[in-house]
Amino acid sequence: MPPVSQSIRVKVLFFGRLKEIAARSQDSIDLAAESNIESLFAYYASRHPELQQYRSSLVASCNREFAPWNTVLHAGDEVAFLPPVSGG
Amino acid sequence: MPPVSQSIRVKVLFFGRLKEIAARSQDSIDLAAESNIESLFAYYASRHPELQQYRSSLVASCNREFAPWNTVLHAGDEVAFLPPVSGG
Amino acid sequence: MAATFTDITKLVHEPIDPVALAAYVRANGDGAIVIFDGFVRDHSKSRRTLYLEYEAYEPMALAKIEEIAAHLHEKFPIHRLAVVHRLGRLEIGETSVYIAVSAAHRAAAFDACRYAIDTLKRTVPIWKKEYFEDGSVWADGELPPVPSATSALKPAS
Amino acid sequence: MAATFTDITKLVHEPIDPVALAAYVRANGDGAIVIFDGFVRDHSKSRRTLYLEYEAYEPMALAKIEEIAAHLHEKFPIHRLAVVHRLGRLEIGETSVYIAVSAAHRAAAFDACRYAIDTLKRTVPIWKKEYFEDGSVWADGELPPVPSATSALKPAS
Repeated sequence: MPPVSQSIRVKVLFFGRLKEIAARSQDSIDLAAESNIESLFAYYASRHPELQQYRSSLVASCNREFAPWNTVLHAGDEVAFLPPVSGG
Repeated sequence: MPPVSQSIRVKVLFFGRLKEIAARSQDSIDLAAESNIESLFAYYASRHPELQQYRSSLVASCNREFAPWNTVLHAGDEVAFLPPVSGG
Repeated sequence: MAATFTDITKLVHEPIDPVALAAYVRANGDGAIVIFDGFVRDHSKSRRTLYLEYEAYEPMALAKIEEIAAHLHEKFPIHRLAVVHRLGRLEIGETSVYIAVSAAHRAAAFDACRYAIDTLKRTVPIWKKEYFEDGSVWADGELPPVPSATSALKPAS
Repeated sequence: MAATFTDITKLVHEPIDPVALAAYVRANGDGAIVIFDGFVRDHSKSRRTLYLEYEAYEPMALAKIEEIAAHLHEKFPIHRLAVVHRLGRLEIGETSVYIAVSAAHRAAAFDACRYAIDTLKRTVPIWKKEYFEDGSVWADGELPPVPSATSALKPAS
């Protein structure tokens, strides 16, 4: 396995109540290469513990497509955490 | 069985192509008591033979309700012969 | 089983005003309106249509439309209903039938609106004549269901 | 499999104009339009609603609406489609979502319109916050389906 050689920068968006809990609508963050969406969420949950309770009722997107939690991130990706949708 | 003692007068309406074939939209006719819708239609078919070919693709109404062909008529009834409906 | 006295059920001989009807069925307690707008196509079975003429057995047609409205309220949790059919000569693109249904939730509004137009086309005594460049024809239609002979026999008078 | 370039798919921050959208989807080759108009109810679970606020992940929401439109053309023989969702603050009675579908025949228009609103409510990243006299809540919603972990793993870069 090659050593982790560099960090990647991704853009992160929060919507609905997540935006209120994280007290921000977007962020830009440097992650270790090979980080995935799950570990990115864990980072924010460690800073805003209330987020953790919503983990099971969220979905994530990567580059504007719904994405599973184990999606590995790459530099420049745009990740969003999305509560249950209620448009209409 | 009591003898037929009197005639009854009914109103008859024609719609769609039936109106064109019968060359009238309505008629008033005296029938033997106990006449039914079938015999009323037979009377008009005898006068306008082209009507007969539509017999199987018609319905009748009596007093503005769909009615079976063997419905016995009474004085003052309003009978209509209705081609397949095509509203909408 | 809402009362139906607020419904609009009409046969008209002039153009239908969809904006007024949609506004009529809309109320602040609702959340959804479903509308069906049927209008005159410019062709029929590949022939170019010039215009249409609709005729009706008016009192019976109106009674049948009112029956549909009453039945919709029994069957679906809807609020208000407008069912209007136009008669006479209609030009291409003009609305022949307009149905608007309001409800608290969309499923009932969709179900009721569709049931209304399906039932209207099958049971309301209205007829359409299509005019083409080389003549006219009565449109194919559907034969309404009629109560069976036995059950509808009238008692002897 | 009609082209979708004539569809209207929009997120707007101002009132929706239903008359213009209904007129847009209407064409003389069609015979039917089905419309869904969703608007702000004056209550939610027995509480009196003051107003709503809608927010969206706008670029993704618009892409998802466009996906729905493209999918409708694949799935149903429809002609034109308008799907418009409003964002921001909406007062009671104002339209939040308007969907109009034209088709030669009504079944396709009904099926497509219903499929559109059902899919929109389940998959488009839009959120509604309800304001009451004594506070506000994010509305209950639906969790969109997400591709399974295995199939969506990206190849190593």
